[in-house]
Amino acid sequence: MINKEGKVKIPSGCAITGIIDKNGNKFNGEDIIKSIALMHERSNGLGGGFAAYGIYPEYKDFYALHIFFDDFNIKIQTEDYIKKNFDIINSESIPTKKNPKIYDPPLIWRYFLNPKKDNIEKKEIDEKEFVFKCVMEINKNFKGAYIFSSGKNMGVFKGVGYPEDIGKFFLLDTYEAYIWTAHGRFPTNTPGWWGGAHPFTLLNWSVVHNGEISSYDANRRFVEMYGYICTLKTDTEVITFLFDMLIRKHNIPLKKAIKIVVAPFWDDIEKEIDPSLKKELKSIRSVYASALINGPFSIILGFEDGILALNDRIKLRPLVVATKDAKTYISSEESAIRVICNNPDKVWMPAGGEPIIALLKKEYR
Amino acid sequence: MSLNFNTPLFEIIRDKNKCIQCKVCVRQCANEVHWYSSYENIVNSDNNKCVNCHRCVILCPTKAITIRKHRLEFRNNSNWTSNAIKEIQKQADTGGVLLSSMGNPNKLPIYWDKILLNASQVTNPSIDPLREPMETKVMIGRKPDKLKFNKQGDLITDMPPQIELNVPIMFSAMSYGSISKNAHEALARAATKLGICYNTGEGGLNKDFYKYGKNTIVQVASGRFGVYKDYLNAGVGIEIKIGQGAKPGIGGHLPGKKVGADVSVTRMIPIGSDAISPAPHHDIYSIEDLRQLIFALKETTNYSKPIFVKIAAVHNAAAIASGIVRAGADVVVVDGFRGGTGAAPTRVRDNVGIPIEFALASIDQRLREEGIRNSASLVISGSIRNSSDIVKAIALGADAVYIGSAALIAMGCHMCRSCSTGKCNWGIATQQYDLVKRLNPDIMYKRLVNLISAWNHEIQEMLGGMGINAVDSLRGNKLMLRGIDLNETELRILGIKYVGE
Amino acid sequence: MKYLIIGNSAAGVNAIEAIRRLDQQNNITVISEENYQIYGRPLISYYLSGKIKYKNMFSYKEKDFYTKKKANLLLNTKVNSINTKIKKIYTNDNLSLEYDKLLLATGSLPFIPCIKGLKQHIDNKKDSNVFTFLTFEDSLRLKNKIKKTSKVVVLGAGLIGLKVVEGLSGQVDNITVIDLSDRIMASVLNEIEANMVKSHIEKCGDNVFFKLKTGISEVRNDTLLLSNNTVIDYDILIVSVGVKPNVELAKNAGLKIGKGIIVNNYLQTSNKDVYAAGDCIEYEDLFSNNKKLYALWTNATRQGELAGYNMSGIKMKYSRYFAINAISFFGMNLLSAGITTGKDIHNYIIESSINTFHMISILNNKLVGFVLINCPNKRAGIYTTLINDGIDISTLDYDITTMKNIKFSIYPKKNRTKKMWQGAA
Amino acid sequence: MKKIYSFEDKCLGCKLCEVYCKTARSKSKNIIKANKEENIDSAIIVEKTNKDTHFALQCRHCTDAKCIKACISGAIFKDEIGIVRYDKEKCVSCLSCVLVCPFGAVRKSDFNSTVTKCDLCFSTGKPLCVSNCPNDAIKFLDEKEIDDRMEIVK
Repeated sequence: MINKEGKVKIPSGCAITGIIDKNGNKFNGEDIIKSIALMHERSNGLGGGFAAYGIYPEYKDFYALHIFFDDFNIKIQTEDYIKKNFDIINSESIPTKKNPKIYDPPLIWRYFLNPKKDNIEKKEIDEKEFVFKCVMEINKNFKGAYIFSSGKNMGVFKGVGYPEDIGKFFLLDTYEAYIWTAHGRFPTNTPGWWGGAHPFTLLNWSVVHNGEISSYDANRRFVEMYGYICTLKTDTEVITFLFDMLIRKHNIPLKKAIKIVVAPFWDDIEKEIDPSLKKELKSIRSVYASALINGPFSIILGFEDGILALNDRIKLRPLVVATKDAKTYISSEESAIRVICNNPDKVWMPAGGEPIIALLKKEYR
Repeated sequence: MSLNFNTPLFEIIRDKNKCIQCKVCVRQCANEVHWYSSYENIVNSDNNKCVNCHRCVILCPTKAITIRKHRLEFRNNSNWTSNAIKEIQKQADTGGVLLSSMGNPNKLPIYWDKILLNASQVTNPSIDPLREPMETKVMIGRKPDKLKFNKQGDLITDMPPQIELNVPIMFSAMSYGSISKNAHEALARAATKLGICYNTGEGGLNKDFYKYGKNTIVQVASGRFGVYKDYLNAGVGIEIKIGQGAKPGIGGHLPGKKVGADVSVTRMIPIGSDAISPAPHHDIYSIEDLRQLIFALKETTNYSKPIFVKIAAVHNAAAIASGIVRAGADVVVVDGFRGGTGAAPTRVRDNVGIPIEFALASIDQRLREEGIRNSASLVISGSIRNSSDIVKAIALGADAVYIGSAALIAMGCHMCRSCSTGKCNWGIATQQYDLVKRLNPDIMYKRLVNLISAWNHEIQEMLGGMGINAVDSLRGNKLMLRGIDLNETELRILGIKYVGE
Repeated sequence: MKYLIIGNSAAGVNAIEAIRRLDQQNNITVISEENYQIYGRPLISYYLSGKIKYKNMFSYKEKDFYTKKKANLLLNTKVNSINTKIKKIYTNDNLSLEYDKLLLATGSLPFIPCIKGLKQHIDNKKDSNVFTFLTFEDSLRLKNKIKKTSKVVVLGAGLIGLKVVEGLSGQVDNITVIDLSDRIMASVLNEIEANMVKSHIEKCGDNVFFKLKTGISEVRNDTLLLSNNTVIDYDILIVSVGVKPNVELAKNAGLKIGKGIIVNNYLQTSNKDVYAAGDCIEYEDLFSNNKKLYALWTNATRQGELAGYNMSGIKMKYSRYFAINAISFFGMNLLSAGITTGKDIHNYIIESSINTFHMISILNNKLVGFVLINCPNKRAGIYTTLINDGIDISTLDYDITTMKNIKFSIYPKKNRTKKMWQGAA
Repeated sequence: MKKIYSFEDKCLGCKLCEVYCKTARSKSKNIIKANKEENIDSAIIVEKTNKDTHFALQCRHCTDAKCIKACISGAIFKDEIGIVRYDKEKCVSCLSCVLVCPFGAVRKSDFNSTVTKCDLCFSTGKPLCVSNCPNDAIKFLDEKEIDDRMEIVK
């Protein structure tokens, strides 16, 4: 029998793409589907998905949980747990459109939730940590239920199939977002499971990822020391956890977090002339040695204020960036950008370890 | 009493056609095995004295000498082996505790050999260390739980002291006294050249070697030999030695004949006096006592140096290690049951302690479960034989390894296990001037540098094969390991899967 | 600048080399009365014996030595006079040559004792059967003259005389050595040593006979009248009583002469542009502080070199010298240096047997001399250097008066390492 | 010019240099034959000191070589590199060279009337004593290299 995600570590290759409008102007999912569809060859039909930010303005103060259920039984059990911890503002089945290429979908539901203040106070933790713990609990202990999106005013749509089919399945042309990211999956050793598709998310973080990280178990055992439970055993999951841990839990600024996961080489640190910077880099590499992400990857990290695109330190995966007016495009292939933006202002390939950060302008956040 | 049960262990075979009577063997054997007969113009040998150290074999210019296991046998008996019989005869002869040198030689499983490594194929490119950076630097010392930055993005966390190692290998504690000054010089110079550390052992630090301080870890053991303020401040780290893999629970004894003028000054004991290290530290009878010593040392060195605590790998090593970390140690050193020694009671050496592989895996797991793995570095030792042992150790969770026997072998040790006689023909485990001279630090430090450089190349190759370009990403990365010929319990404790899984 | 060197043996040739080390440009002219390029003068007896072939006679320096050193060599040329005022010399070919710096390396001449009839026999060079033995020409002539049946008389049992004996031994029927002294090589050897050497020569030589304590009253054609009034026949008479410095030219030029040409520490004669070196000069003995004459190859090479340096402008003092002899007769090696007799000198005989002898002489805690017979492995150079450097032997690591095998480790560690690493500068 | 230098604090007195010197100077170049059958002198001498230490000594190839000055036949000469060499064909065995060598490094042969001295293995440029010293107590170094170390020798 072939193991699903969660039983065994699955390596995979992929296509990624992402768009942000820094002015916060929203646009529907047609462009992102077009872009990811161009890279059809980079997927094998075993997974595709999208993350969109700004899609639930009417519920923007509530946690939007997207959940896959294997059956109604588990749905009821899970809802019981949710009800104990949250006030359910709204819940509904996520609208989909039948597509012959998409089969055996699970039950796909979304909930807009407000955590119960009493419960948070009982645990003496902040709200986000409370939600994080609930998500961990459900994903670990409620077999057949899987939360694949848990942020505010954002959502993930993913499943087994080619990404363009998934996009149409989820009617993404009906959603408006200022950030879109997408992923087409090429797993090498899995039947494909809806939960295993990208993006992977936690709270407001979403990650689409191309590559395979060879530091996986070092990273996993590191984040697990801080309360994370890697249920999926995928690289993307551990990357998401790393960012969540560094930025949310350890309060580390994004730019420093980047220095942790794609740490500068020791040789370059030795050459650094600014003593305080040198000390900082050495400290980063000492304390967060196990958070270094190794192996080939390109990722797009989405969050409420923008996106971060990043390559591994020696650029073993493709990554292209383009800008046009207020929009920034990031993709595995330049053609996937040109298909939706035929006259960009600027196109370039960032170097290994060189982060691309595209943020909403302050006034639009 | 003339009755002597001793029989030769080895047989020296000299090819008469090749022997040119140059007498190099005669001059070079400190055990006086060879002697020249001018009457016959031949060189003769006395098998009884031979310890099979190969000095004569290596130096004989015509390679006329070979040494073999002596053919004398006892009647076959799987229970009463010749070794068992000889040990009884020896004890009946002397009435003493049997002493042995170097590590446990018995045929017990070597778990390194039952663990196999991974490599990338297709989905993940392997990295060529000849073309791409390949980092093997590690930082040894306590790490804070997290780094804090102020609003301007400046780092405001004060880092505890760290030791930078260019290669995750150090030379383990071998005292001046048990080994020669020249051996120490070679280790110190090699460590300096390589950007790693060597350890003084418990014999103090010779004045001539203070200059290698940046690459020195000084040891404080139960005998407290040569310990004073300058000594504690001389290196980059201090190691409290609680135990040693070769003889857990046992102290040490340097015979007075090895305490010459220089050793005496360095150890701060009278010339010719026996240097006895008690089994326990007489000020450490519990974990809280250890904490006091750790902080006493930190106070003395103004919190500028990581404090190592070294224990032997024993049954509940994981719990002990956790206690050591909580007692404030910055580095935990665990020495496995194959670790070497100048001299140990044979029964202890061969029967006490556990394999380092298990101690390591269980300590690493325990510290992670307690969320304190980052609070201390974990260094292991005890018969690391090659670079793949090191890669496996790091993947099982070690930050670095100590090597002792391997370093000695690089300097000429042939594992004849006669260290305690003080007549080491290779100038290592001896204080006899003419023998010490045979270890030329100029040559031997280069051999050590060669060895570690070679191992580093190999580590880099293996890392690259796994698609990793920094050793940081190997640490605790048990997915890179698979077990073979191991049962479920062994796999569980090691935390690795079986091959093919 | 013009350099002129009179004499083309050890001193002259080494002067050329020294000058050329410092001065590549200026003219050097060398004048020799002989008809050959430089040869090792002591080799003439080996040529006589046949041990050295003609071609190897001239291997002291390579064939193109003079060309390489850009030195103009005038052979067969005798200098008649020197005018130091106008710095010119005049030769027998009516040639006059100018010089700026002149070196007299005229060497020595055979000493001819005042014996009735001797001088006229020697002067009658071409067909004479009376020889001196100092030049290759002498050796060539003698070798031509001898026959298996020749009866040879050697006058003088000194070094030259005995080397002639060795050279002729086996080639002629009978050799008689006549000397006034009671022992052979009286100036070098004491009685014991002399006897040891003499019996070795008698044993190894073919029909060699010694007539010591014997004088000659008259030299006649083919016979000698001895001082005891007996007469002996000779086919060949070789006069090898000794040598004397060749100072005639210097004397006529008005230079100061003592036993030999007088020079200062820089080998300058009484005229500042005229230098002298080699057998023709007298110089200070290391031990006696007396002016002495030593006709020794080793000393001549050193002096020639120093003279060369000083002539080309570098001031270099010459060290004091002492006698130093390496001689072998019929395979018996005799090495000696310094002095072995004198006030307060204590001799230590370290080894002595029928044909070996090893003795060193100490004066005021310093080694002043030694004799080694048939002990060639005794590394005698270490002794020689102890004498030369005036080392206080109490500072050495070993007591050399009892050491059978002298070795370099006599020097304390610091000294020996430095010496070894530096070598002789 | 490169010369052989001996380091007393490293020398073990094993005398392997002598064995290899004889081999280098042999006809057969076969270590066993050279040392067993051919009568060959070693040009390198291992000396024992009064402190029971050892050092090896051989011709120092002096700048101002006294042996050359003393030689009457041109058998000892300095070659173009500066190596003091010996040509036994020209030698008349007068031993003048032995008499003046300050190191006793020019010796008469134990076996014949020739003289034994080190020629730095000039034909190969790789002195065998150096390459076979087990403790690097004999090194083939440029004179300039030794100047720096001279300071250490006090």
